[in-house]
Amino acid sequence: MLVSFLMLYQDRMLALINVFALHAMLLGLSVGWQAYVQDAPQLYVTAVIAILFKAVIIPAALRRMVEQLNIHREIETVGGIGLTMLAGIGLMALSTVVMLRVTAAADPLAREDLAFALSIVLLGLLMMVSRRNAVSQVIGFMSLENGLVLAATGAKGMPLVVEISVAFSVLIAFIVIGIFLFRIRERFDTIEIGALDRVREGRR
Amino acid sequence: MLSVVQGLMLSVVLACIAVLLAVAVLGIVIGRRSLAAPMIYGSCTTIASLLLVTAAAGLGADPTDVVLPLGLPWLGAHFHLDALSAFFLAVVNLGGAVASLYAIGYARQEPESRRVLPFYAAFLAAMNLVVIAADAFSFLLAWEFMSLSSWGLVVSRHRERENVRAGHVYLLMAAFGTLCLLLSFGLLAGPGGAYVFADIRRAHSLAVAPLVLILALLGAGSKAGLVPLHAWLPLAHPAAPSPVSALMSGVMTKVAVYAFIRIVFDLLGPPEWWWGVIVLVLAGITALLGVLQALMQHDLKRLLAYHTVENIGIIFMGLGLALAFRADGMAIAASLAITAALLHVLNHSVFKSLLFFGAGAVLGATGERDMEHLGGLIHRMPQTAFAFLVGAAAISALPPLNGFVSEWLTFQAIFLGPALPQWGLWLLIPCIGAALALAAALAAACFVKAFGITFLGRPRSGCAENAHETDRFSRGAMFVLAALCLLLGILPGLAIDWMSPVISALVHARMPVQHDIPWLTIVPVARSRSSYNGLLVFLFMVASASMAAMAIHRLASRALRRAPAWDCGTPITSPLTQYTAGSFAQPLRRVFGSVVFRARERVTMPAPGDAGPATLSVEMHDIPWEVFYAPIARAVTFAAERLDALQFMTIRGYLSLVFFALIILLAGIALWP
Amino acid sequence: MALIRDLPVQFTEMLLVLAAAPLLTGFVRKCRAHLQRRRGASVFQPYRDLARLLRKEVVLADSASWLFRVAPYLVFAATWVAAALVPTFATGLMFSWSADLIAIIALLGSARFFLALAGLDVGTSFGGIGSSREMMIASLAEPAMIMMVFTLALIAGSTQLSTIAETMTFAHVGLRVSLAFALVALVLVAIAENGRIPIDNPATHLELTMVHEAMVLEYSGRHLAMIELAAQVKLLLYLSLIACVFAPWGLAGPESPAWAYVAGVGAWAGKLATGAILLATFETATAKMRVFRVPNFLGAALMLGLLGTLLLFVSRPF
Amino acid sequence: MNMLMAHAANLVLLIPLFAAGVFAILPWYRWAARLNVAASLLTFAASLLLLFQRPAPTPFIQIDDLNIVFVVLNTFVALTTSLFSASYIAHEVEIGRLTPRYLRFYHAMFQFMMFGMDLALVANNIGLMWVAIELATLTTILMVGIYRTPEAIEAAWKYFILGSVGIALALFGTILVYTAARPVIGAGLPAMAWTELIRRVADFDPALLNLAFVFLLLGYGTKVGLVPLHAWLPDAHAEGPTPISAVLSGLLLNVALYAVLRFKMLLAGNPHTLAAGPLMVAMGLVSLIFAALMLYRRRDIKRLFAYSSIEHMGIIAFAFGMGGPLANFAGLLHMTMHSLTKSAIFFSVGHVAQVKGTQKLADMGGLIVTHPVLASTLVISVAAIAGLPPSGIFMSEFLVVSSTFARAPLLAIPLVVGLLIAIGALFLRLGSVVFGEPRGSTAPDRASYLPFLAHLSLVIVAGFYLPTPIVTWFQNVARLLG
Repeated sequence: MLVSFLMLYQDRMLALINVFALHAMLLGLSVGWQAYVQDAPQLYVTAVIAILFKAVIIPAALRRMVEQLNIHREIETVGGIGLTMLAGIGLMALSTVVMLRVTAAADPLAREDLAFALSIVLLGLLMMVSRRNAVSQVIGFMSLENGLVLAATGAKGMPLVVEISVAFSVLIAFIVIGIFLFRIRERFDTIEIGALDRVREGRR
Repeated sequence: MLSVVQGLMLSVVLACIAVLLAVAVLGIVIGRRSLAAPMIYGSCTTIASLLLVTAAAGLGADPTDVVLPLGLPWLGAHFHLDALSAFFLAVVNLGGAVASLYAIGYARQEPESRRVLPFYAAFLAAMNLVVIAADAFSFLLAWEFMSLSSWGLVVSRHRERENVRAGHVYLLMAAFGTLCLLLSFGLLAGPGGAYVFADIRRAHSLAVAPLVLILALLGAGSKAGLVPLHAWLPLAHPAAPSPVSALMSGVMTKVAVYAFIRIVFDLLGPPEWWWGVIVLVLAGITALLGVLQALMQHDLKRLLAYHTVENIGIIFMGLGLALAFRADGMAIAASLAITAALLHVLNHSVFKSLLFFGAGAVLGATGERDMEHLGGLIHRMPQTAFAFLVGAAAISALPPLNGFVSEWLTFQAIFLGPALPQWGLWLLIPCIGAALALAAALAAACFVKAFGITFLGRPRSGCAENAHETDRFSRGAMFVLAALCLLLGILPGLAIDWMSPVISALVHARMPVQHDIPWLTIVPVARSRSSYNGLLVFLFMVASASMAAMAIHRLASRALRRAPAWDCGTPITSPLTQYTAGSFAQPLRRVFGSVVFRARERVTMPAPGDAGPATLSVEMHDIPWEVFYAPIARAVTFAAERLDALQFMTIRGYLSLVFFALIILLAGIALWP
Repeated sequence: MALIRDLPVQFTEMLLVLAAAPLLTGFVRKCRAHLQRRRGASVFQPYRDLARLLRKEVVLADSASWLFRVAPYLVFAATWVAAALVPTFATGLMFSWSADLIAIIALLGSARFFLALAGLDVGTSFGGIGSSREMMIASLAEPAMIMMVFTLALIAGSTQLSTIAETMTFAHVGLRVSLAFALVALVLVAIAENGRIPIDNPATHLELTMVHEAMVLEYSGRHLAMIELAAQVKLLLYLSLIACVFAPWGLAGPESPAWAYVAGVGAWAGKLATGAILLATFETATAKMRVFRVPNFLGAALMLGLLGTLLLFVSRPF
Repeated sequence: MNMLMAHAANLVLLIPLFAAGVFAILPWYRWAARLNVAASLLTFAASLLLLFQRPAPTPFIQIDDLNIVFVVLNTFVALTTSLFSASYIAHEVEIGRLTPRYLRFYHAMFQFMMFGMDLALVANNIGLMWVAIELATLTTILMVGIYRTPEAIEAAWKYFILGSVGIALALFGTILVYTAARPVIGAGLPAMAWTELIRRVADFDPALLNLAFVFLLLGYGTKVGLVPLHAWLPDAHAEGPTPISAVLSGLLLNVALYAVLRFKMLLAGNPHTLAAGPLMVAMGLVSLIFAALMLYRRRDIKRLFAYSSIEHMGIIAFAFGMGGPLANFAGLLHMTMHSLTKSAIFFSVGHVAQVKGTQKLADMGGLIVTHPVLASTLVISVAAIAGLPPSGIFMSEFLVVSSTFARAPLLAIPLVVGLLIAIGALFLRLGSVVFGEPRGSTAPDRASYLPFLAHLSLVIVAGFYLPTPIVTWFQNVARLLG
């Protein structure tokens, strides 16, 4: 939760990646806890996947990439950091309000869980929107997806969680590959998405 | 026995339509062959004349119904042949038969023949379908199919850019009209979706009737060419091949009139008196603007197209009066008005087809549509000239031809106006009368110009110099129509009696029986009130003219000497010194143009001693276009420009769109009680 | 029985019209001459002109077509038939019900139509000027006329001239503003239609302001005679039209005895004479106006007609 | 035979999967195209079997009136598309835009995508459905990017990012639905099975359902291409190989729409939830008018028709949003007709682009002179898509407009306006392509007309004649949709 705020706050690429690793780690732990609480063994798998894949491999990959592309420089955000933070707080408020209104009936634990999840999702989205840089967007997306996994595990006894999380990991993998794809094609010296628009139709 | 035949009639009609569609397919298949055109047009002629006979016979018969398992699945396609349908079926196929006959000859000069053939047959079939369709779906299906096939004909000469543009405007207006009709049917049918006309009739008592009227007026009017919905008409009609222009102007607009009558008089319950006001005002404007625009044209076919607009105005005058009378329960007067309208429908389809054939013949002989390059054709194509003259006299409402009869009846209906109780109508109807009179007079002027500049005088260009008489099929078609003009002019009583079932079905009254009045006079209401006898007038004129001629040739000198034109002793031989279409119309442009077209004339004289020519430049504005169409076009382009920016956003931009959509919806959830 | 009596009456009427028309023109000219302190030609001069024209050969322009040669007869026939439909000295004539006032207007219209075409036929600029102006004038005059008809039809409840005349005579129409309007409108139209001053000058030639004469410029011999005669008949027609509508006294009815007809003829002659004198005075008093002031002139007529009808509507007893 | 019947559903899934595997392994590519066609044919046959006998719903698979419509349509269009792509891709290989390797990859992916879609359709489990849709998405993404040109990659990337965000939102919605269902049905698979959900929905927590629907609408709505979630659609259509554009427009959008419909039904089942209808109506109208306006400025022929797809999705969403037997019927009909027509259009457009060697509208012209057959088919199909008779779309639009106007006139007006604008734009562009002086190359086309002739004839016949069984079937579904 706070960690995702930290992510919003981060302005250096590597630091951002580290924070994301932390985030994923926390997620894995929470999932593990959930697994313990619901004593649902398959959730352990999810937890392990989360920790291994998101907390270790992908951050490593990203780091390598960042170094290769040497874009340690500042991450230019759209609005200033402060603005983004404000927006984030607003989103938090919104999500909690919605959740509290909605899940009046549900049990407190699930409710907390969902509220967290929703806000993380929103924050991730906000991050994707507010960052100009592809890597940071990817990270935003992954944090969003962390939120989803959190929600999924939060919902007691939800089947297919493993499958879904696996599927999602595939998605992530694709994204990373996609970024590598961009790197491979020297046409774009930077992977800023804005650069892609020059090849758009109407721009002839 | 008779009843059996009557029962069969609708089936015959449907069979004929099926055959027409088959012919259309055939046209696709054998379109490239040299024999294709005569074959297909020939078969169209025969089928159409068969339909014509059926319809003419079936006019008096009892209504018959057929339901085919087509169209909307749970309804099926309903077809219904009552007097009204039969009448318009007759009009459609009269035009269709003659046009096909004309086309047999015309096809030789048609370069894109295989693009015309399939659409032509399909077009005929569609128009026939429209008039017998008896449920909203099949009606609109046929209606839109009619537009589509005629669109195909308009763009058949697709190499000229303006043809394609004309086609585009036409198709848009057609779609607009269809959607309007669709909406009106939606209202008539109600949420339950009772699309069958019979059910709609039963339902009646609509709160939304005025809305339906407006929509029907928009829908049918956009096809018929009511101002300001006429914009496509002068573009599309000239663009099509001549027989098709004749069909579109002479017949398709009538199908639109049919749609209006069917919806407003038949499906829609009892009218209010002010409905008549709306229709009349539109009709008056249409008639006047149409004829004035026509006066300003130099393109023969476009001029004719604008005259179609004018005549549609006259027809709708009759309909509007009928509405008003009917609303006030004056059945007899209503019957008179609607008879006038229907008679004019018939007449206009006759002489307008004739005129378009003539224009087509001129076009074929000279390759010119612009009058300024024509002239003196009466010497080279005398028969065409004669036929065209008859048509011109008829459309200018000169007795004893048919155009006069229907306009005379319209006048009679107008003279009955004072009996109406509403003062609004008192003030309006005289103005309508004035508009009608003005339109008639201007039409005469316009056709003096059209005929005089095209056929009379000396040739203004080489192509007019060595023109040649057109082929015999075309001439045959034209003479048939010319004869009809005369017959309908001198024996209108028979026509009126023939169509009386339609009238009585629509307004539950009819004009007094005509055929037993001595000397075939027609008497709208009462003998003492007014009467007209085309036959006698005709005989009179023939008699006195020939008497005078004979007397003179007997008693006075018969000598005759050819000499160069005198022209006040200063003859200039160059044909360019003749009056042109533009100069002929100039006085009228001075009179009306300044108001109607915001026309401005600018004369620049060379300085004294300067040998340069003086120039006269005229600028005119097409007000309806500038007021109604241009702004819409501008608005759409503007919106498109603005929205186009969305094409070029970054992925982040799109994401933020998604994001905000989500936020908004969530907020909605949060605030939703 | 009726037929046996009506037929000769009708034919005498037609012949009478034909015979009287040149006389009327001659009379008008004579009056003008007197008013202008000239002696002027004899009243019978028009007859002599016609006779001379008829005797002369026709000189036909090379570019003239068959229409050019047929037109005069058509014009004459149309005008004559129209004249035959006007109750000059007796109402309820045999053919009077075969066409009403509108038909008469339309007949004159067709005469004009063919004349204008003939003007264009030879392909000279003068002919063009003539016909284009003629049509311009007509396109304004006809509606004015129709409006006048509208007024009458509202009062008399009919567009049938005989009926109108009878109503005017016997029914107590009384004086009405709208009637006055109609009268003025009719007079204006009559002046315009017959090409009299101030619209047009029948006595001029070689002048760009001419209208009617410009159209018939190329005509000669018998054709010209036909057209002249038609023009004279037209003048007569209008005068007697005005007379029978606004001064319907002395018209013989359908069943009236023979002496009534004689009286009717007498009355008719009287009316025509007065009409001619008035016309002559008016023409001498006014000057020819520019062609492009004609529309205002006729627009006034149209407005008057419309106003008359509207007034009628408003002043209607309910 | 019975066994065959019984396993028809599984066959529908297994055949594509197997075929995909085969293509993945097979070294020689010449046969790939034919095998592809054969596989699609088999799948279609299997789906036809489903018509006659429906297997009982299992926790994972279910066949009911609603999704069988989609399944049959899906497999049919897949069949024709595979036919089309056989000739199309072969041509691409000849001109060297693709290498044989990619060709194999293409066919494998094609079947794989089919598998995904079919699975999504027959899935009885919201989670499974989600996975399947994601699968289909990923494969299409790969296909869109297959040309490896910067534009293609960029389009694929855009599609990818937006698509995955959508997917993520959809997943969240799915989870929420499950959370709503769990207290009632109890943990475990049944709480994600459609059959169960529909039965018990009345007792779910409405507020939670609302929230879920918001997420689902946005998530799957991204796939449907509703404005403002449409951004990926035009590029993906324009830059991918034409068969894929056809499949995207013809099928993937339907699949996503199917998902939305399912959840709409779910919401309709619960009296206390907010009405899903108005939401869809609003989005439909926005999409319609927006897309119609966008049509005017297009310079790329495939983008043009991509936007027209958005427009029609708008109409369909509108129809379903209006609800009621007539409108729902119209919506279904419109969806079917649109899939057929639009894929037909893309078929002919594909050939046009190949013979002209470009997709720029400006560089084509006078097609009716150079390639009469292609031109006339193009005209016919555009007329059909514009809703001019005789075409099934005319019927559906007739029903939508008239029934709407009778119920809510104010809603019908923007609908009509949008339709008009769209017609204007389509024919403006069509005129510039088909008529006028010939521009661009006049190379003869070696196209196989079979696919789009089949589609067009179906569409046109449907314009004035619908066989009764189909009608009753659609009406059942319409009733199902409420």
